[in-house]
Amino acid sequence: MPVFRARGLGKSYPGVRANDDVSFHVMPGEIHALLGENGAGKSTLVKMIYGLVRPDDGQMWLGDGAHAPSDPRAARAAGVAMVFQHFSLFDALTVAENIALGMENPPPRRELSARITKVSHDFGLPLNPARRIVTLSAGERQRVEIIRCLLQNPRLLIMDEPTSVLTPQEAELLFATLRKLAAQGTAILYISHKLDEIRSHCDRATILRHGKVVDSCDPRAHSARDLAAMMVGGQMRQIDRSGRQPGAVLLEVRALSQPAPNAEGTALKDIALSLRAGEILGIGGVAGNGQEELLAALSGEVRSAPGTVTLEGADLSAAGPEPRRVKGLLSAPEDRLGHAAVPDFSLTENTLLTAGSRKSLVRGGLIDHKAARDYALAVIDGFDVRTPGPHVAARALSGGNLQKFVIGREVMQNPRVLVVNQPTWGVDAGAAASVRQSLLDLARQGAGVIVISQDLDELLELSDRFCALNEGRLSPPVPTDGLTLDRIGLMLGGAHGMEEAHL
Amino acid sequence: MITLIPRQSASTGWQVATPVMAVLATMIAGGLLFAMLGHDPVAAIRTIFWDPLFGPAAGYSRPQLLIKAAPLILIASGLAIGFRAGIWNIGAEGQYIIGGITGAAVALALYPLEAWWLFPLMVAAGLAGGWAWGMIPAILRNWFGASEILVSLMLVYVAQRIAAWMAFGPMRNPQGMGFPGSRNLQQYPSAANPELIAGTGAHWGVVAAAAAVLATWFLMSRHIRGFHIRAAGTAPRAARFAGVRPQMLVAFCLGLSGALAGAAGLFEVAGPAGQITDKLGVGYGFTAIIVAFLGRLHPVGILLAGLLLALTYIGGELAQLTMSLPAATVQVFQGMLLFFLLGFDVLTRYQIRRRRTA
Amino acid sequence: QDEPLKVGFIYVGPVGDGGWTYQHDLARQAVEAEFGDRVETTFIESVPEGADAERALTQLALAGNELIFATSFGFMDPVMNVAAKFPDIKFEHATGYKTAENVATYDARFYEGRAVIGTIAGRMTESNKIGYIGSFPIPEVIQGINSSFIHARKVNPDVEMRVVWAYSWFDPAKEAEAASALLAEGVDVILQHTDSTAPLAQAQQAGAIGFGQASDMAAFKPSPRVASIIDEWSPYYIKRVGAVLDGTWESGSSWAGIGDGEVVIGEITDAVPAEVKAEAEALRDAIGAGEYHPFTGPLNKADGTVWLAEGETASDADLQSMNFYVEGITAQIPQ
Amino acid sequence: MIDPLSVFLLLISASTPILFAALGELVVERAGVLNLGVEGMMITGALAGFAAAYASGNPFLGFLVAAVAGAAISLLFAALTQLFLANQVASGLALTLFGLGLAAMFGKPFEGVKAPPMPIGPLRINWIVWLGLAMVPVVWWFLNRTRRGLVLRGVGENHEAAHALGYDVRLTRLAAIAFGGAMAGIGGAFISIATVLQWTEGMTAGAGWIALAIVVFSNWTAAGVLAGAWLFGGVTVLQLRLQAAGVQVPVQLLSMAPYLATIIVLVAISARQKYSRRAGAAAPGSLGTNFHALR
Ligand SMILES: Nc1ncnc2c1ncn2[C@@H]1O[C@H](COP(=O)(O)OP(=O)(O)OP(=O)(O)O)[C@@H](O)[C@H]1O
Ligand SMILES: Nc1ncnc2c1ncn2[C@@H]1O[C@H](COP(=O)(O)OP(=O)(O)OP(=O)(O)O)[C@@H](O)[C@H]1O
Ligand SMILES: [Mg+2]
Ligand SMILES: [Mg+2]
Repeated sequence: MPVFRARGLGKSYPGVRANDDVSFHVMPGEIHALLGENGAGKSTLVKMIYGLVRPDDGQMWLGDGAHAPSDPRAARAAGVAMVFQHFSLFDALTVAENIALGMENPPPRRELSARITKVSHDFGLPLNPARRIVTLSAGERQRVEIIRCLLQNPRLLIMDEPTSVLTPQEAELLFATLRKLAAQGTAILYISHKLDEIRSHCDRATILRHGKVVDSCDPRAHSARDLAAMMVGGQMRQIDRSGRQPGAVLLEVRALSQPAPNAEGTALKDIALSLRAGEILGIGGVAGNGQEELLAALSGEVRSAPGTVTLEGADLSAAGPEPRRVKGLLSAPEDRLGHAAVPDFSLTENTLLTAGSRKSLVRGGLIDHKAARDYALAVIDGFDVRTPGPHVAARALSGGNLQKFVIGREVMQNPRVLVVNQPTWGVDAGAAASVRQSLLDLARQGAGVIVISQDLDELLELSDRFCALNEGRLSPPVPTDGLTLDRIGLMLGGAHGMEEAHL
Repeated sequence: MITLIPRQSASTGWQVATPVMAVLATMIAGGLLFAMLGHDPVAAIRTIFWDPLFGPAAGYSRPQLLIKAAPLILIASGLAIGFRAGIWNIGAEGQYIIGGITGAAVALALYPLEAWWLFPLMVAAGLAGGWAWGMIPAILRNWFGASEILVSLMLVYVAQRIAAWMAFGPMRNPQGMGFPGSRNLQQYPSAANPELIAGTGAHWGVVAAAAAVLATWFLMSRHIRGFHIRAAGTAPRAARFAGVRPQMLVAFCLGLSGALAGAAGLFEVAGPAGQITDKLGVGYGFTAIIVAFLGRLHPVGILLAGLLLALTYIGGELAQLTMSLPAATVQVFQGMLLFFLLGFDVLTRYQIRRRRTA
Repeated sequence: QDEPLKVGFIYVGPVGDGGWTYQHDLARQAVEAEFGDRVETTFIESVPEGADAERALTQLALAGNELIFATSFGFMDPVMNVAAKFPDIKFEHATGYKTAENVATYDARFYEGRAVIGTIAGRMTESNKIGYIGSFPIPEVIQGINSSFIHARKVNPDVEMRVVWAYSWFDPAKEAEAASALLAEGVDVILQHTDSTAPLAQAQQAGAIGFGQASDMAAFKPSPRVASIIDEWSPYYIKRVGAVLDGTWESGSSWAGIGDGEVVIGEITDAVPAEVKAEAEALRDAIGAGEYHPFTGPLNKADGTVWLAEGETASDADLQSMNFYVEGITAQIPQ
Repeated sequence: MIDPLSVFLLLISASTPILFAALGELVVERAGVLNLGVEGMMITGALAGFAAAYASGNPFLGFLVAAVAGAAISLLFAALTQLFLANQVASGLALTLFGLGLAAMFGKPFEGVKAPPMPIGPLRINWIVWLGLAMVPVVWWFLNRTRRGLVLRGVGENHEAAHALGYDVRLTRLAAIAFGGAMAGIGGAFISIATVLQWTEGMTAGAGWIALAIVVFSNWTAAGVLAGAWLFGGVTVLQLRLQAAGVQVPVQLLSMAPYLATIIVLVAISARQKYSRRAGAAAPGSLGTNFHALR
């Protein structure tokens, strides 16, 4: 008798069929994975179960009864709890207040605090109910979300990418918790892109592609590569790594230390690296270990002590982004909408964000709109950006296409050094392959490239040398030739006490 | 039920259509209000919106539109730049007052010296005074993170009291029989800001307002700094990535809008108002905020909105004169105009769809 | 039949201010009542002093008004400017000091009325402390403070005067605070030269008394408002409109008082003992008849220097630039 | 010399209008909405309350009507910002303008008449003053000790998260805005019914703007609002009190003092938040931003 069943669920957004005829079920005590590419419709599906989105068609059942929650509170009352993909916490409120907000009938304050303390200790996730969320680390915040669910004794617990922000130790702890819960009969619906994690911990997997269920399997019986193939629905394209010659040193970073920019940020500690012409340096590590801060220090958004960043002998530590670009140090941040591009601006205008001086789109402060449009067209052509034209607002592009535009905008400026963070994050396989190829081509032409990524496969595929970033410290580089994924994992573990590196 | 769906990019058609719709809706709603108060709605609307332009005394009131609109446009041009960048200077009234005081101070200190350079020097002093008053919230925001909205607003009250103090104390006209108020600068040729061509209403402030419209249009649509300002308003991180320093931007926007407001104050004190009194601030700084929004923060829009609001002021006076409508009419009108524009604005950013009831 | 004479008014406040502008508008209505069809009046209210005043005046001129009353001191320069452009139109400017061929000025001797209510105040106070809420430290207001103090002292040598400046002609909340500050200081009679009823409301709650200012403020009768000093512009307005109708209008400066009915003492209520009332009315009549001048020597300035010798009366020029307190007021005039 | 108790008694009355308005705005801002229309709502309350008190002869009924009228006009702002997603700064300014004009227009028939006297409460202090003081702990209790208060703070702190947890952001904000309007209405009516006893145009004379400043000054706490209102009222009252006592004070400079004091405290609070990590977050996280959910 399944805890939860769905039949024929469908949901459309303007221009997208996010879910189409989705049917599946979850048994009691089962940890059930939902797999799929970005945009496959996983979050939409679970939001319908949680009452946040109303399905256009189809039915759901929870236990014996029909399940059609009008809002999340109704879903909670019916026994569904959910941890969101993006934190849904209230920074200025305390742990106890956050938890009370996630419960239908919270007990009185004192009793709630006592229960939080008790339950969090029982599950090995200790929390102080009086702390404010701002003061917590990412892992601790995740605990708050989880305890919030656990206190409701849910029949069905939904977790949307809960481990993306966790350290491996924290992730292990989470799985131990989920096991305990499953043993008590709770059904768990688990979304993650980390295939190894799913293979070792989940009992079943339902695979979505373009909003439809394409397969259902026992993840333990398949390799990560098989699972990926099922998600993508085909084989990955072959990457050409040939023809690169390491040349002279272009970029030198020495003794770079920066305080954390805010309560959630990470401090950079004594970073050193050097990058040669024609070389790709990969930097791996779990999100939130200083990746954004490192990119900001290299792009010039954050300035550093004299002598810490030099490009071809010129000290750029005190220079802002624009002078660095003039010298040839370019970058592409991870967050496409709002950081690498202005969502409300057209693609033409978005070229002005970084290409003004190198492409002579701006001369003496004056904007040459025609040149900007031509450059936008060139990027659209050169990188196969699928869009009606350069007048379209950046936010109207799909994730993959905008990413191609952003990378293309930098690559076509012929940088001396390009620093990219998460170049293929949220990008489907085809687009990811073309982005990676463009980085390899750039290196072949003699530029230096730094790729910051959480995707070890990507790093192995692209980089000549590899470093790990952990809590703001960068390990010494290791050549990637002949390295296997396992060896890198061990190397990282040895260097930084990580038990496991993941895909 | 209806539901709003965000547009992929703001609709240009609606951007032009909504202000027109707002004006029409204001006329209709205003007409109903007048009918309620027992006036002839058609006549009232005609008096307010038509007569100042084409009525019997239009020869006089048309130039007056310029005089009334000039400070509004000058101030709003500066404010709009800050608003575009997400920097909320709502204390332009204070900057206007201080600019008037510093500008007039130069003239009063040098009285009765006659020299061609006196007026330019006053303009510089007016700009500087407004700039300095605008820099106070800028510095407090940059150094301490204090909200520029409230600091600039509080400084309006301080400026008003400084104006009263000046009018009763240091700047009081020694030949004024003990009455408050400075010398009248209109009667001090080197310091006066008179009509440049008789019968046009155009004084240096009008020239400056026209220049400000052109300059801000150029800045916002042709210059990279304007691009950075717009970027900072909608995506601050992207602007920083492009090389914008947020603190510099705060200082630039508050300083610039302060300077323009200060200049407006000086032109007014040296021209139409003539003297420093405790009632130096007559609300141009606040009305300019409405002008900026009504003009969609666009220089050309601001030009039209400034003229439109000037029209409601002058038309309102005419309506008092010929129809005995109360003075509050103008306020109600301006409030309604803004309400309707803000309400209709939803059409430029969202598509309206009928929702199937679930 | 003749076209009616068009008469225009510009007001600095709203006609609903219940004070200064309200009284001018009552006088405008009195003009209409007096001349009926022979005149037609219009007004523009809430005109800020400065540039807007000049435009409003011009609008009135262009609209065919042949006589225009500008009812605030701040309209002085705009009136002069507009009058120069319209030599055929006659202008009347209240409380100013600049005249021209077609510009006359007019004002009222409020200090005469203040002498009367000062007398009542001096008699009525039990704490011997009188409070005075001043608007701005300008000659007109200082005349009023001195006049009321002199006459309060005259009937009650122990009287002290406490002055609070509100720096506003009309700010109810501020005036209320000023009144309560005075009341807390032990004052039991409040005089005001600001236009709202807030001080009366405060006086009522504290069991003190006060006086109507500008308008009668009859709503607060019989107490706390025991009398009032009313700006009564209708005699002057009727006279001047009549002069234009007759063709006898001439420029000039009018400064009339109780005798001409421009300053009126509103009904003295029964809250005031009959003998005090009689004394006040006698003073009023003496001033009205020109038998007595409120500023009659011997009077010293606050710094002890002699101002008026025994029997000497103050000149109008002296009064119009008065910037000192008389002896006995211990405070200083803020500069 | 001036006895402090009398100054204190003066200032609690003097600060009552801004205390009401600021407490209301506090709740509005805690829900994540910045309503700059306080002045417009206060003047509406001043007129409506006065009219009702005058017509009925019952001042308390006046306050009730003022609350309803303040709430009613605030719904214009609510409709613009919550339904049509209009800019909050502009909508608030429009509300102020509109309220001032409308009140002036409809107030004509009530000029020159007097409101019924307010019964005096304990310690010779007006009942409404006591009510205002009582509202401080009530608002504190509501915000910090009730479920609805918690939801309201959640909505103001992070509207996306509140929506994801199933709370109705729009409804919560509508309610908060209406409450803010009602409180501002009462504050305005205090001026017309309890302080001046008459209706005159523009009688709130900028009190609404002060109330807005006090909310920031308070660091978004009810106790802070009380402190701010008292400080503001206190500086004003003390200045007048010193004058009344015949002490020579630089009136012009002192009249700026409340505004300068507000700026200084604002800076001190902001600086503490900026430079000290442990200090609590200042403004509600979603303050001034509109929320739009697709379902
Ligand atoms: N509110 C929305 N409005 C319009 N389109 C939406 C909305 N939410 C989701 N979509 C679209 O629906 C599709 C499915 O999105 P969904 O968030 O469910 O994907 P997902 O599988 O969770 O992806 P990810 O792995 O990135 O979390 C995508 O094309 C997405 O762009
Ligand atoms: N939040 C949203 N609001 C409105 N439209 C959206 C939203 N998210 C996505 N879309 C639209 O949905 C479509 C699909 O977006 P999505 O990012 O899922 O693309 P995708 O299928 O993953 O493509 P790609 O492979 O290029 O990433 C796009 O056209 C986009 O405009
Ligand atoms: Mg998702
Ligand atoms: Mg995608």
